[in-house]
Amino acid sequence: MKKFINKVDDVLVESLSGFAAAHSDIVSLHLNPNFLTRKQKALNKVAIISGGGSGHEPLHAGYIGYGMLDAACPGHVFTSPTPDQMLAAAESVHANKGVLFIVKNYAGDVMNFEMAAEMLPIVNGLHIESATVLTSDDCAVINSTYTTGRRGVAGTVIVEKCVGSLAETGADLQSCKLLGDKINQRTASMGVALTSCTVPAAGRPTFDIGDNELEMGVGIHGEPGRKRAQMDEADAITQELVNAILDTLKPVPNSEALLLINGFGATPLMELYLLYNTAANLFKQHGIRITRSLVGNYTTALDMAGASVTLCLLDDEIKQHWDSPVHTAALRWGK
Amino acid sequence: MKKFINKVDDVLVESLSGFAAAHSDIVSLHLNPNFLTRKQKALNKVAIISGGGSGHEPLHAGYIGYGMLDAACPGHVFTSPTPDQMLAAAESVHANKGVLFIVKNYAGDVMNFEMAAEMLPIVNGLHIESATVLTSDDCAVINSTYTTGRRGVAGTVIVEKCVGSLAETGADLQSCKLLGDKINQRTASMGVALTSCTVPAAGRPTFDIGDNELEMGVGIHGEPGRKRAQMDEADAITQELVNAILDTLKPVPNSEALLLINGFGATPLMELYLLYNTAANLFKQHGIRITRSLVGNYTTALDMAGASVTLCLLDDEIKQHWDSPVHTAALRWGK
Amino acid sequence: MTTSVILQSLLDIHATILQHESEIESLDRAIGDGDHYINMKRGASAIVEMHDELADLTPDAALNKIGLKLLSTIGGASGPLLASFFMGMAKVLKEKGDTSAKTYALAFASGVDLIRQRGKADVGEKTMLDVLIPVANRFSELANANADNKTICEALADTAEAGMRSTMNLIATKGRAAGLGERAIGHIDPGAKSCQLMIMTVCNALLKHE
Amino acid sequence: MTTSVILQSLLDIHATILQHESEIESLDRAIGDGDHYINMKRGASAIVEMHDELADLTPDAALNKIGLKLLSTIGGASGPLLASFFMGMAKVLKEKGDTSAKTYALAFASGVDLIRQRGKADVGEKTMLDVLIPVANRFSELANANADNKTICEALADTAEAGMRSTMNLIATKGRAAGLGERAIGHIDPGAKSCQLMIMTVCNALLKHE
Ligand SMILES: Nc1ncnc2c1ncn2[C@@H]1O[C@H](COP(=O)(O)OP(=O)(O)O)[C@@H](O)[C@H]1O
Ligand SMILES: Nc1ncnc2c1ncn2[C@@H]1O[C@H](COP(=O)(O)OP(=O)(O)O)[C@@H](O)[C@H]1O
Ligand SMILES: [Mg+2]
Ligand SMILES: [Mg+2]
Ligand SMILES: [Mg+2]
Ligand SMILES: [Mg+2]
Repeated sequence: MKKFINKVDDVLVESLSGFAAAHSDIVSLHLNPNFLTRKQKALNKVAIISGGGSGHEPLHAGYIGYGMLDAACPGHVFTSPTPDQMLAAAESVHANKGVLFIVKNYAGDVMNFEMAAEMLPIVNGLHIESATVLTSDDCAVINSTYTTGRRGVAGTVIVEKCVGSLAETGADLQSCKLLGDKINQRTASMGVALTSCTVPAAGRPTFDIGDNELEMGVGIHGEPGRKRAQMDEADAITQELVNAILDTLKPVPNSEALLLINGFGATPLMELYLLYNTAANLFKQHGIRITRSLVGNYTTALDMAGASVTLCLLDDEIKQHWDSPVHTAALRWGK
Repeated sequence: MKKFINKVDDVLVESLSGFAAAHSDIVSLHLNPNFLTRKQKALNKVAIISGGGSGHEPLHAGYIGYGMLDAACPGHVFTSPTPDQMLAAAESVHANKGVLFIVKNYAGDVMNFEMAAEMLPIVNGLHIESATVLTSDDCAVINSTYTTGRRGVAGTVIVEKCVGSLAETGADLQSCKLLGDKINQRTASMGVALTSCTVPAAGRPTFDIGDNELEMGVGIHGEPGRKRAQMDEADAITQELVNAILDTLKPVPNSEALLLINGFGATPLMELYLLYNTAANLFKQHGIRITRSLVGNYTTALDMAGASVTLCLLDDEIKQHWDSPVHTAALRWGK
Repeated sequence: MTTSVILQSLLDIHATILQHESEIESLDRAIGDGDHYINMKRGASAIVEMHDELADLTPDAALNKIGLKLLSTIGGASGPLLASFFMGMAKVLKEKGDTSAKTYALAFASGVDLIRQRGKADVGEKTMLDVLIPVANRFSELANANADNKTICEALADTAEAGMRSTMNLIATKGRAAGLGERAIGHIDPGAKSCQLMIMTVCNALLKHE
Repeated sequence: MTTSVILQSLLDIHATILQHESEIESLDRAIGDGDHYINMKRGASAIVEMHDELADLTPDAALNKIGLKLLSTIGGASGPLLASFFMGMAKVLKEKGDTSAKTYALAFASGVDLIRQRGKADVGEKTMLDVLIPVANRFSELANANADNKTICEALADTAEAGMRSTMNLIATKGRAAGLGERAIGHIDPGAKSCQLMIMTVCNALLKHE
């Protein structure tokens, strides 16, 4: 393992400290328990809190700021945060309109956020009200009501952006949750890995993969996906990702959509733009109009080489909230 | 080599096409010769044109837009563009106030841009006037007037941002050149690689490096640096990078500075922020006040794992132009 | 069990986890995200560090404190589940106020039940519950039949082992491996393995005490 | 040399470059950025593709067109330098209007001079000029002494080889390897190697023609 780290146990706090220092105009870092908030507490709005295991940077701390999150709770690498973090964050950022947790659908994240929600304290004589949006856009996983279900991956960024925008208008908790759920249902992602990632504390790659192999449908923690396959041309790989998404969303012809090409951490922009080119053309062939785009490392898996394709079917409400101003470390426009 | 590509010969155009499609609100792509311009031609200002070998994305095309570049000329991977590209770009974006070329100091880039400048045509009875800023911030290389001299690396982004800002005010060609030269003199960078990059057309890593080695002072094309050394803790590595920069810039105590931690392509944000943390602390110990920061993949070397530290000594003029609005694919704020 | 026996067991568990690093880690690398060993180690170390402040507490108070500590230390899926287990045990011990095998069987069952509720899972879903539920059931049976400690310890260690092995040929429907479908078959569930190891360790320790 | 001999030489050069892929590539990987082979191949292929449109031109017009094509095809450091070489040759051939060895020696020298001006470099800086300048000098000497073609070809191939080898023990002061300091020692300059190969190829072709 070759990484820019000192002691394995200090990686998280050193990295968070660097993040907070580099973006001290936007965020504040709180340690023990660990959470990050906006520099300026927002008032009179639903507080939007997300969190999850670290290693997916800029998710989630990079999305704290005007128009997006109020706080983020970073767990250890690939390990969901613990309820005390969410409690402390909620107490710090809630502004009497309730707290919305945006949680990627993993057993660990779901349970830790759930326990936090159950433990939310009474403030000003009122229990801090909360609701939760579970993101589950990874269509590599076959869905079922009897199982843990689909994993939340890069589509989470779209949910956080748009729900954050709606909260900024003063909308109530229930409306924010409804928008989040709607976007989640209209969003599907599918990823592919060319290499494994290496968790610092483990010190070696999470999975072995041959020089001529790829992992189709991989998760953002290096979880095995749909299948191990032979390395192929970008067009063929993208076709498979796009097909999985089309099978899931079944968009009607002429649908308008946002296309997100997300790098997993070690894949350069040059390749991500090439994937964008291929994916956009394939979706166009299926009558989909791509009117919004995002290409880059937005939901990563440490140093994994690979990428995911995310399609979000737009409507006027989602478009409005995607386009609205946002001012965070990792997404910034219109302000 | 595992990359998201189709045919090796098509990588560049497919990637550029994806870039242009994803950012069609900001840029236009022209092929044969290849160059990119702003979607909306800017009037009454010095036209700022940069370019260089591809593989450093988002440099330079990602910096086209309001407040930064007017056009960029992408060469083949790691190969400087050819004069016909610069000529076509200059003819397309010049607005009667001359053209400023921002060129990274490599023999190839210097000569190709030089020939382009010599060949600039006569428009409206006047030769299109031009000037050139050569960036040479890589302090891994010992400087000398008898040699090719220092390489231009990540500091180029700071030059492009600030000169682009000045040009937007209607400043003349000479003033833009002077600001660029000044920033270049006040900027030093030093990089370290943990792995090699792989040029698609070559199909294998540019250099061999052991599992426990690093290349100190590496260039952004994987050129060998100051020395091959044993892998070490992030603090020790950063100390060496910071020392090289301090030796070069010799900043007076209490200097104000911009600190840029630049990833080479395969190093995740988590590690870059950890490096930021260490570097900022070390500079602080030397009495330097870091008041501006940038952390991310801004001047990459394909899929190389590694990073560079850049320090730019600020003054009021540079600060003003760094803070001013910019609206490009890769840098966006204030607008 | 007195608090000091509980604490000794937890020291033993810590040692066992560390001994089985590569085994636990490879299981989670195969069908999870590779962090289960790190999570368990972090939790166990935190408890070892609390040793002195726990020593003077009653068993129920100690177990409750351990649960809260695990809740804020482990994270992931195993964190809230193991925390719930200890808090569930503590609740029954506090209510009953005695340290008989029957009470411990009841407490164990109560801990497992909280895991079941929190994880919305049951036997056959390829999780730690494939170890814990059979062990809880066997424990109740034997305690109700007034079996001696030796019999109980041996039986529970065997039941845990069998439960752990049973996960090998299951498809996962809960937890991270639920995404894998058929590909999860042939691998033991990491959480089942670590629970089996913990149960085995405690049983061995108690057997030695006999 | 007639245009058809020039074109044949360029076909030969294209073949030579392709044959020496791994050698040229490893040299630029060692002390450059690894693209010199790709650059040379791209340039040579572009000229091969122009074959038909060049065939009817005079030698000077053909060389000038080749120079312009290389200028817009190769890029990097070698692109403008090699382009300058061909344009410099073309200029003298056009002025002189004959195809004697003396004229070609003058044309060669003029091409090399443009490289020297464009690259601001000279002998001893570990570049292609360590091949080209000695070859240009030797060519002038021999042509002025009215040496026969065979003598000239053999001598130039040898001089090129010696020049190429001389770069081995130099520190680079121009081009990409200038950043390496002492570490460049022990490696032959890639541009020197490809120039030596090209000169050798043309000399061999002309020798066969004899
Ligand atoms: N819903 C659930 N119910 C019971 N146990 C579960 C559940 N989800 C996961 N587990 C257990 O948790 C273990 C994984 O723990 P760990 O690796 O620490 O967390 P994570 O899966 O979040 O990385 C699994 O092997 C499984 O035994
Ligand atoms: N200033 C110069 N003068 C003469 N030759 C040079 C100069 N700079 C570089 N070269 C030659 O160019 C060669 C490198 O060419 P190439 O690899 O195609 O371009 P780049 O260095 O831009 O990648 C070097 O090996 C050297 O022979
Ligand atoms: Mg985990
Ligand atoms: Mg090059
Ligand atoms: Mg795990
Ligand atoms: Mg080269």
